[in-house]
Amino acid sequence: GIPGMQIQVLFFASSREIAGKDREWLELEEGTSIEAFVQLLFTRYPRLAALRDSMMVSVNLEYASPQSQEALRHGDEVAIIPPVSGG
Amino acid sequence: GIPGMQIQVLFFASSREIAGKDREWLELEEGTSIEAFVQLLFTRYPRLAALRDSMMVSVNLEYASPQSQEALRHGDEVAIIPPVSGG
Amino acid sequence: MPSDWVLITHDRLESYNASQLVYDEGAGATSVFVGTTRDHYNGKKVLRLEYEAYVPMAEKEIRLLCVEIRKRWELKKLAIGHRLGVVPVGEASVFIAASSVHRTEAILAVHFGIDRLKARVPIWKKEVYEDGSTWKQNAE
Amino acid sequence: MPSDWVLITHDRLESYNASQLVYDEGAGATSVFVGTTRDHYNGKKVLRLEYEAYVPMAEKEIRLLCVEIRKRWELKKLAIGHRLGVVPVGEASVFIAASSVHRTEAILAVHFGIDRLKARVPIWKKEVYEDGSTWKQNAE
Repeated sequence: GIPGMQIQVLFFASSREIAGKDREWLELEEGTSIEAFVQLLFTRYPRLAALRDSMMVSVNLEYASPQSQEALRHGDEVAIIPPVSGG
Repeated sequence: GIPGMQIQVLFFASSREIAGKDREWLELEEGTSIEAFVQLLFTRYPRLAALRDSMMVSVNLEYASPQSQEALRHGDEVAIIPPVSGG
Repeated sequence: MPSDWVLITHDRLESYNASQLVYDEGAGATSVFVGTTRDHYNGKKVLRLEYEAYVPMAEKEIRLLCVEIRKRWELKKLAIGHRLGVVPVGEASVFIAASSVHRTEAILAVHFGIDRLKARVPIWKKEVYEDGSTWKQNAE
Repeated sequence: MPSDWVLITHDRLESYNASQLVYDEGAGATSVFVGTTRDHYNGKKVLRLEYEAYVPMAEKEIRLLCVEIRKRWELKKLAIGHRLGVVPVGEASVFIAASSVHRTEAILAVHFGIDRLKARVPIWKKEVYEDGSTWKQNAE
């Protein structure tokens, strides 16, 4: 088969409630982009797509666009960041 | 003689140190303007004139220009207000 | 570069004296902003707020914010605290404090700081009403 | 019109908790500015500051300032305190505190308030150095 990589995804706030969990490990094809990964999450958790236009993601604690074509790497920690409301 | 009026003048900060007192009553001709009163103080306390371009005055707790032609009235409380530095 | 005081905690922020945290003999000005849970949001009675954070990233973003603030304004000391978990009405969820020689730097630094914190730091607030709850989105 | 807390005093301002003075259940934001005696002015070591005021006019001007602030920004509570007499290094000479529903009002009100207080209120500060003293003029 195609060599895989493990990605940890973290869910917060509304995305956590939609996913019903705060984190999970997913196995992806090598070279999967951030955008493709986010699309995969929308397929896995259809109600997440409601956040499509307002959410950000982070990769290893750095903000990234959910439309980024950058490839994820084995062991990356990706977080779904709904609109923040600290303060 | 010309009917007089009593004016109380208050000195603060540098003007107090120049006058050597914090207040005094002065007798003036009826109808004396604020500007004429200030000129009289400059004659009485020549070193006060150093504040000419930076000072304000107040009449009964209201700011006024030292060049005001408004007439003072018997019993008025006039204060010499050097540049303020509160805070 | 002086070190900044940064804390993300489940404890009450009232335990900290924000002004004292940024005390400096060379400072003539101290500015403090405190955000508290108010009793109404959008006309509805609020019971409490619940905060959660992506803690390591929130700490990193607050540290970056401190660096950004210090690039813009010459400060003596800077302190930022954010509470997580349940914050009842009247209690503080966040504070930012800064001290500087003159007043303008501390005041502008705190104003910029709270605006940026609300825009960027991955922390979320759930408003809990008598009849339900909702995740807030900063928009002010 | 809610009443404002105004105080001109020879006592230490540290006896007052500025944030608490403007506490309001309906406020989500509290902004506080504190001016303190710093250890150097114009490169000279300062021993202390000495403040004097034209007290009845200073009180009147601070009350007018409160009215002006409330015309510009919707606030919950507003408090202004100024100390007179000797203020040693590290101690507070002035504070302004405001609370509001949202943050911008309280922050801008306090900023405007301290600027206007320094420009208008008849209070004077003498800086006492090791080798003399001088009356300060606000210019910042």
